[in-house]
Amino acid sequence: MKGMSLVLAALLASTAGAFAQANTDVTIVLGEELDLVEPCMATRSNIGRVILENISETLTELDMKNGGQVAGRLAESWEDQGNGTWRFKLRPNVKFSDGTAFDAEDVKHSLERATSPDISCESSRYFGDTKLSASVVDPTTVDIKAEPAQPILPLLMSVLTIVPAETPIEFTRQPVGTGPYVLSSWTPGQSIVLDRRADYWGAAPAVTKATYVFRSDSAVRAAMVQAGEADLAPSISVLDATNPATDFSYPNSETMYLRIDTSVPPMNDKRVRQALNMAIDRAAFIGSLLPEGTEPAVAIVPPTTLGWNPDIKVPEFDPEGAKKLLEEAKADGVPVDTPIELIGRTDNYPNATEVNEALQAMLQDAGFTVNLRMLEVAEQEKLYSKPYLEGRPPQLLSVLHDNAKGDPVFSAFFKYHSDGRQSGISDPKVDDLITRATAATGEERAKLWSELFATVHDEVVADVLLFHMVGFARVAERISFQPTIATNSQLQLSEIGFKN
Amino acid sequence: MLRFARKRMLASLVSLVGLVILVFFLVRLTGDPTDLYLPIDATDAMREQFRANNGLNDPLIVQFGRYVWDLLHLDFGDSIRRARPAIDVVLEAFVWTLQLAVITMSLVAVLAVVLGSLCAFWAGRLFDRAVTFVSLIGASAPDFWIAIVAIVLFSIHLGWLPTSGTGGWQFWILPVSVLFIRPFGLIVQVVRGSMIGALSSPYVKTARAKGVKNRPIIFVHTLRNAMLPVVTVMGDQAAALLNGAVVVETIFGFPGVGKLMIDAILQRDFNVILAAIMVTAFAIFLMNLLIDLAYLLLDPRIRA
Amino acid sequence: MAEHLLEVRDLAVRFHTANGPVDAVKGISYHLSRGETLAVLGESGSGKSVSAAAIMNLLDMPPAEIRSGRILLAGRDLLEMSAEERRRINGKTIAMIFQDPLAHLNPVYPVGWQIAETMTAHGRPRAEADARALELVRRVGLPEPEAALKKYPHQFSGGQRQRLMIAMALALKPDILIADEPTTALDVTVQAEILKLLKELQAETGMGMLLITHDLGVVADVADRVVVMNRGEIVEEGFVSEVYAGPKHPYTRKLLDAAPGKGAMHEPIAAGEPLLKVRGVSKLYGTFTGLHEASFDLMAGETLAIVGESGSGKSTLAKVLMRLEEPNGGTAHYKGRDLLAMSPKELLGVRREIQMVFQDPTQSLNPRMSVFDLISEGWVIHPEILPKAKWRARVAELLTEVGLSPEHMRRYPHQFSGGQRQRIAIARALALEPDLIVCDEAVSALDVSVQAQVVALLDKLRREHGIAFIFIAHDLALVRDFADHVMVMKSGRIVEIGTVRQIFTSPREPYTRALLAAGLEPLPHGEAPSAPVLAPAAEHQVVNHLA
Amino acid sequence: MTLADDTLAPPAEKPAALRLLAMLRRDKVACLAAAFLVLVILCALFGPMLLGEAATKQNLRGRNAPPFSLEQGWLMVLGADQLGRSLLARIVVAAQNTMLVAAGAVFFSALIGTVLGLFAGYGGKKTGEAIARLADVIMSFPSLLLAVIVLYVFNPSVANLIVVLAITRIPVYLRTTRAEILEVRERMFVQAAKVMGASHRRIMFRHILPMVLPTLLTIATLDFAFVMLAESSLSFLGIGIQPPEITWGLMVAQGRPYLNNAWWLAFWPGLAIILTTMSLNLLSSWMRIALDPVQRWRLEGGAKNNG
Repeated sequence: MKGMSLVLAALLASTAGAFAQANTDVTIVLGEELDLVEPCMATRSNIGRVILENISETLTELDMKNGGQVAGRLAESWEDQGNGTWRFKLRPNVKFSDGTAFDAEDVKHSLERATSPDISCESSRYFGDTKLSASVVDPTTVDIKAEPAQPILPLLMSVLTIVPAETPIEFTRQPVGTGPYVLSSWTPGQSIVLDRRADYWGAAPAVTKATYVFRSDSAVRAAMVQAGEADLAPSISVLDATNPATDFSYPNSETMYLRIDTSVPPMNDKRVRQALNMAIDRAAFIGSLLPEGTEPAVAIVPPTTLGWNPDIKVPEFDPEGAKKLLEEAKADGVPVDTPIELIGRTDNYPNATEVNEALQAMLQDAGFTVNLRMLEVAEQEKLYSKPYLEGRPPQLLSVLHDNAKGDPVFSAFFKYHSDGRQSGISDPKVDDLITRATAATGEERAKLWSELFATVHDEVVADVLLFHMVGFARVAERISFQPTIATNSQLQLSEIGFKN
Repeated sequence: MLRFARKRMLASLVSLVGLVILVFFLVRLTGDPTDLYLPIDATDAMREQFRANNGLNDPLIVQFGRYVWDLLHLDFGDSIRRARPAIDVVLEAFVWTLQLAVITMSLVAVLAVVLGSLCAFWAGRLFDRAVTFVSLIGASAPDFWIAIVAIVLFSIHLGWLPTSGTGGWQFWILPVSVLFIRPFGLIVQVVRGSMIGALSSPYVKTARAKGVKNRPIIFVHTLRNAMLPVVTVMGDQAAALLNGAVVVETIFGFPGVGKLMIDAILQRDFNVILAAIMVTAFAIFLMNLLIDLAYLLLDPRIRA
Repeated sequence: MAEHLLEVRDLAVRFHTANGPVDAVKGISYHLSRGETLAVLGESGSGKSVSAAAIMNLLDMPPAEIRSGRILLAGRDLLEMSAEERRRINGKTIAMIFQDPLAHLNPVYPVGWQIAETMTAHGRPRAEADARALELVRRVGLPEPEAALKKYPHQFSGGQRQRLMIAMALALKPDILIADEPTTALDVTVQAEILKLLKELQAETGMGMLLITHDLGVVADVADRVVVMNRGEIVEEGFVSEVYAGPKHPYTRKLLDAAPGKGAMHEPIAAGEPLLKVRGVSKLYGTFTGLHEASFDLMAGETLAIVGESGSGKSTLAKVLMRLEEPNGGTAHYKGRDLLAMSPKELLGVRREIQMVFQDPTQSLNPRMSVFDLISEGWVIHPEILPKAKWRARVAELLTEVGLSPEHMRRYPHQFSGGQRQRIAIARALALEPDLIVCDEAVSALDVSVQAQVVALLDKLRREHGIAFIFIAHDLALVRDFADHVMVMKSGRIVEIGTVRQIFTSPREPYTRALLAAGLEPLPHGEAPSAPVLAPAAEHQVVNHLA
Repeated sequence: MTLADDTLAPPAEKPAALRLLAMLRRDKVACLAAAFLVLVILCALFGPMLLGEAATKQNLRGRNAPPFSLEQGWLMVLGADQLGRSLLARIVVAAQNTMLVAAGAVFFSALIGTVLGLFAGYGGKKTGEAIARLADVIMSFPSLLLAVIVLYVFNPSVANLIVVLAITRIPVYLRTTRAEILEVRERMFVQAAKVMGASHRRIMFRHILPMVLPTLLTIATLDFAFVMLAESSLSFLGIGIQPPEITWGLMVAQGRPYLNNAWWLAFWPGLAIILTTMSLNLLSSWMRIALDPVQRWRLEGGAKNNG
């Protein structure tokens, strides 16, 4: 038996060389395959992780290492011209991977392409109802005008990927960008290979070649790094993060909360919503079902976001208090005994089912009647967004919200404005705050957002905010890579170094 | 024989048409791809635009008419997700599934037939009991469970095999082994049962009276007679594999049609679902035809 | 050592069954010499085939167990040899042919290959084996031998298949040929040819032949010596002529007495209005004529025997009359109404008046119904016959009438012997109080002595209840004691129809004469019988109806 | 004449059920299998009543407690799951849903498949062809798609899961029944019934169906195992039954990510599935022999092996 296994091992070892690689090549294993390599879809995390800032660059980028400041990338500087127009000075001597030079025309075309009704580009979602138009001033200067005026236009430019002016307005399978890497092969379902460019405008990154492979099972991804088949698994389940030497946690910009539809009794009663908040022992989750590093949330956006309000307190765990509130409400005729549906999403995050089961148990301990339903993504989506179904029972949607963009504008309207698609409240003060904050700039903007968060959390009690989530990355010992809050949506190969 | 094949193909075509109609309307009951395709904070205008671009605003019957019209021009539509012809996406994946199915079923066929026949010959003896026991355990364990344990054991602890993915022959060992277990367990039992029956046939007596050795009695005289039910079951199992070994493909990162199908279903990528179903259904019909031809080949009495 | 080719000494075999051990063979001894034909004669269950199976190492052990004895082949005990040694003997020194050659030939291989295999299994080169196979096929008298080699068993007729079996067995010129019921299930004329072939081949090769049969006629025709077996024991042995002339054991005597064709012939009852009037009934299967323009009359209370070989259309006629198959033309007026033109509803009423007893009771009785359920089923369908309260009593009565006991009603068919099962089938038919019973080869599958009992029962029922019978058989002798009229059929046509006396004493048609001639006499030629035998008789079983 | 007619009439047999029991006692393996199945059935019947409370009692601080320790009481002898619930209690309670899904799916697929098969086999050629085509369509309709459709349009409940699994298994019964009936309907006793004037319905249900039932029973037992595994796979893919309902399949799927650090989460329910399916398989192959008079001797004791 032993002899046989030796022979087998030798046989396999002889072929194992095939997947050992040159020192500066890396293999990255991702959970979700790319269905497209289209630059204007790079805001979708599965695509962005591969191509954003690796193949396609943007005018600006969020610098997470420095507290989430907007920094220039293809733009060297920008200024507000007033009247909603911003002028961007572009970086000179930048070449696309097809050899053509980068200039203002490319920016104009990229913007038009991304907002064209002829293709469904996702990045345009960040522009909302704002109409953007670009005009070329000179080859290195471009004016971008927003109607209505958009105070955070430079931040918005961090989602606009720049493609050559020749790119047709249809989804491309051969993305051309100004980034340090070029797509050299794409075998759908199996792998994508990026090669380092020689004529990149910036400093050459250490990684010469990156191969992306896709495994939907977290255990397999973790195993691949452990077995040396891959160097980096940017996202593994906490359950597989068993080796402190290779597994790093990072805040992944997702916030877990229970969305309440406040128009349905008994949820229309603030005491009931407060009771919901008090019934949950947030601390009990951390380090058990959810990994260490998970933070109790008081806002729907992560702490690195503009206007984060440190004064808001996490609701106290107080099941007795919750019971008392419920009794009070009951005495006032609020139908607190109505069964509430807690609606979770299968595989939303590791342990999603267990977390929801635990939430259910805690709510029930505080005197609520809660039925748990775990739904598939599309089914939950149907309940999550307006128009809500007629005659719905009181529902708590257990969902994640992701905002890595550093400004609450990408969340506030949708989640809290009366007209927001996923909003469960309708409050004139909140609506007013959102409108004003969206139009404001600088200190004023931050102040307004802070006020909004406090109002939503303490006055309105709009929802049950739970946790800022963390993700885990498994990093092979031979490379150095520090995952950040941005890792979920982009993974710059230039940030990967080698230890020897 | 040709007439038989033609008749069968015609009947299969009817089934195929029925299948397409059924699937076309049923999948549209499961929701709108717009909600899944567009981000959750997409504006209503974007949603409207997307629907219009993909013809989702038309009445169902119009959409169906358009689909059928395109189909008649061999256009299976584009994948919403992948922005390329659905049939290309499906065929790429199908090649992998086909390889996986063919390799697995060939191994199953050979091993199950040999071991099952020997079990029947030695019915009740230790060999029979051991093979039955092992094949039963294998066939009763959830396959994803076996798959993960196999990866942990062979790839991580022993380091013999790659965990997953595609490439040289060693990449095939784990997925094929995991896929192999269940059909093998079943078919071994079918072969065994059928062979036990056939071994008590009068013609076996004749062969023994002629002085034929045991091996040809089992593998020449009896086996061919016992193969009819076995071929039927094998066909069913192969059909299941062709429909996509979802679990194995998911875990081992095999870009097969099962994984594609589940992704397409979850994303409501209707054209991919339809194309995948048509391709696999066609393959299954073709295989059923081959099975019927195998009957003819195996048993001259049916040829009349 | 006495120079017997083969000697069985004190052989005892036990089978372990669901109901405890059964001693199939209880210490029997016999021997066979070169050039000799020894017949082992016995009815089903007598254990006659067990010793042959032991010789060929064909017993499944378990459930079989050889308790004692020796089987000496040229002095060496087969039972002490290794399996491999015995394999080398099988086919080469001792060969065997079986009853029902269709089942005993492998259906999926060409017969040429199967014949050659006898030789290749014993190390002969392929080419030589093929050449010899051709020679053998020619020798056993198959038409177009070259083409025949490439054909499959199902493409031959029953007689041809038995010839193929013989060719296969004789490929290596064995010293001993064991023939287990070699002609059972074959038509009389074919049987005669096969036996003739075996005799010729024996003369050519000088082999010893062990013939296992239940058929007195076959024994009389081919065997030199006979051992008579009953319940696992040899009750009598000796030269055929001696045993037949002076049976010593009571069992042998009963066996010989049971042979049909010895009683008085019926005289038809005076004519009246016929119960059934059949005119011009035809049935086509595609282009094949199953039945051509059959016409005859049947009087109430009369027995009409329809006799013919396989494919003669006799069963087709029965099926058409029972409306199990739709005819292509003709009328059949039963009590003045045309059976063949009735609506399903009218038919339901007539169904109870015309009943049928099938050839094989094993198959015609639903194995999952108890005897009570089987017999009372007719009353479920025709509730007007008997109120439910009286069913139990009536079933008991019917069982008694057919010679079974009332407590049998709770049992299931497989717990009965073949004869008993046929009695149940008859009771089932009687339950509906029919005026006409069609018996399709109803006794062909039964042992001789049982045949006689069942025929006697039917005759009694006819006398007591005035039931008319259509009695289909391929066996002329059987019909002789029972029928009023006889109708001879061949290839779907009626050859001859007449009273039983006229057919047996002065047959007009050559085919009728041929049939009578082909029947084997149960007694050796030229010997004086102990019981009066007036007419040639033939009897054998047909298990498979090959129409 | 008292000749050979009665020679082979066997002695009256013991009642069938008793005889089966006696044979079962003799076959140790089959006996064990039967005993285990009885245990599972008892769990399914009374489990939720007795241990329903214990199965849902969470204890986040005692999560993933290892097995074989009696410190936390006998309920924790198999360890605790990811929410600190007793695995033993959960397995016992989950037996009900597991059996319900499997039995329900098998029962309905067998029922519908058999009835369709009866019509296909006994009815006219056209009906037969049409039903065969239907079977083709069902066979090439991916069960996953069906699962998503049903579970989306309705809810992922036990009842709907039964519907999904039942539909996907219909063709097995349909095809088997049809093939068997094509053979059985030519049997002599069917003709005998026709001659007596039996209606089609009577022939179909009184004469033909009982002949096909043993085969169908065997398939059903095997399918039972298949359905349990299919249910588990659906859970693995996230489209099976959803908590707070529990089945063994769901438990295995949920415990799978813990294989590395808490193997018992997936192991015990997996073992329950394996043991149940194995018991069913063993019992079904035993039954196939026990019910077949030709093979039955293999189970009757006493025979020595003479090789």
